[in-house]
Amino acid sequence: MSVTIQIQADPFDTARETALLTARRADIGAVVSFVGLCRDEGGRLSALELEHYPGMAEAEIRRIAEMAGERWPLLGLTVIHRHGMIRPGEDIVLVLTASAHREAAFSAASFLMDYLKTNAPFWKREHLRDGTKGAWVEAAARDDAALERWERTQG
Amino acid sequence: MSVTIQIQADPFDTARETALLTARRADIGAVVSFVGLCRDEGGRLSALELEHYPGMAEAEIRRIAEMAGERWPLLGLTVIHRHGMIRPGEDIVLVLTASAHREAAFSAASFLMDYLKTNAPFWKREHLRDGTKGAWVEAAARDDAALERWERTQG
Amino acid sequence: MKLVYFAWVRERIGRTDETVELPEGIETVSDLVRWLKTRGEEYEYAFENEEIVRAAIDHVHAKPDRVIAGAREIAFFPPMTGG
Amino acid sequence: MKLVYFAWVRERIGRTDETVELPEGIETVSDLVRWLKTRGEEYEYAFENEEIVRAAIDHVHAKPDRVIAGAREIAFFPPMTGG
Repeated sequence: MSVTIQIQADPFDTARETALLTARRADIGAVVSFVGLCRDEGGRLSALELEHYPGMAEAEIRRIAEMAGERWPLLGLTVIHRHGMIRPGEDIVLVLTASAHREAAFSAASFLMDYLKTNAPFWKREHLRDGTKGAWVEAAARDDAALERWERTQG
Repeated sequence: MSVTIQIQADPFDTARETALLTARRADIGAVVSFVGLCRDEGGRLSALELEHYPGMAEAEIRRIAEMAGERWPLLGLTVIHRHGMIRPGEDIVLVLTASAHREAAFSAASFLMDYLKTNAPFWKREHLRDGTKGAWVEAAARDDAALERWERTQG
Repeated sequence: MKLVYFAWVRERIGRTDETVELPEGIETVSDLVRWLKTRGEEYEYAFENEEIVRAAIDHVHAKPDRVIAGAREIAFFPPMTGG
Repeated sequence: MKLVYFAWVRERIGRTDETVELPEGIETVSDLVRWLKTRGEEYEYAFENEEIVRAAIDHVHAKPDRVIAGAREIAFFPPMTGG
């Protein structure tokens, strides 16, 4: 399984990453991508600021990717997570999974996002339209709940 | 919910379709894409030929899309399905779902693919490396089984 | 009534479509299949496992017990393998 | 031992990192938190709900009962909100 993990301030190019993942091979039958974007929350936000823990962010995402690779027959996997100031409509995170069949690609992408949300050391802070700094985004209980289904099941 | 459905022989451009789906809005927090590709089955295949039922293909995919739209809070949805001769490594089908949150986007994309597989009037035939026509691809029992979880559950 | 065929159902019957006059007493999809099988061995071959072949009436999937009165186009085809 | 802080834990403590000499008897992550809270009200504020603040030892998540002997860098931060 080819694994690409990048933590960066710059935007990413999903089409380019997909092409890199699938280039020169004909055993991939399914590619699932997840892109998480910055919402403006009904016009309230001017940006989200993403703080991260350099070093641990990459290490933790690598551990999550390895868990996914052990659990599903993946042929490739890409995770790119941005940090810094991100405006509404911009991409924050990309997860790409490639497999022979769709079930593995879907499950692994969903698993990766659930673990990224709760385990990867990133923190979002709101910046408001009126120019002031808003609050740190609070962790959602449903994100913890989302992990449970992976801990209960094997597939 | 904006719905785009296309049945075409030509290749599609996932990046372009994604840009169309998300353009000029800041309420989308999650975009999931599924791309199904033609595999060469270990070098055995030179192509898959996709036959379809014009008219019904679009109508049936529209019905499936409406079911997804009733079930999840989607902000947009795109389905493009190719027909004709498709070579290994080429894209066959694209499903894109956009929502405020990831759960709806993931579930709807997976649901759409499960229903497309079993309900959209397309049939695949193998073309072999040695130049001969191969068999019609047989429907997989697991594809029928995949539908059951959507019939059992509501979310 | 127009009948259309796809994939190996089309190949076995040897045509993509045809227009037929139905005799009295053909009320459901399965009545139609039973009648088609009397029309030659190509039809017998296509419908040799009746429960495998699917039908659609005017672009909507139809079970064997569906009444065909009023249908403009009935399609027969194998289980779908798109996606 | 190097300590690093993130997000509102960093803001409450008022620094991104520091190097500390631990007194005898500080064996686990929760021992360390208890000791930090004696160092000033900024630490008391940061750890006012101890069970909310997460820790990592050398880039690996660590529960409160994890032994810290041998650690080079211990991080404290709120529940994560990436993705």
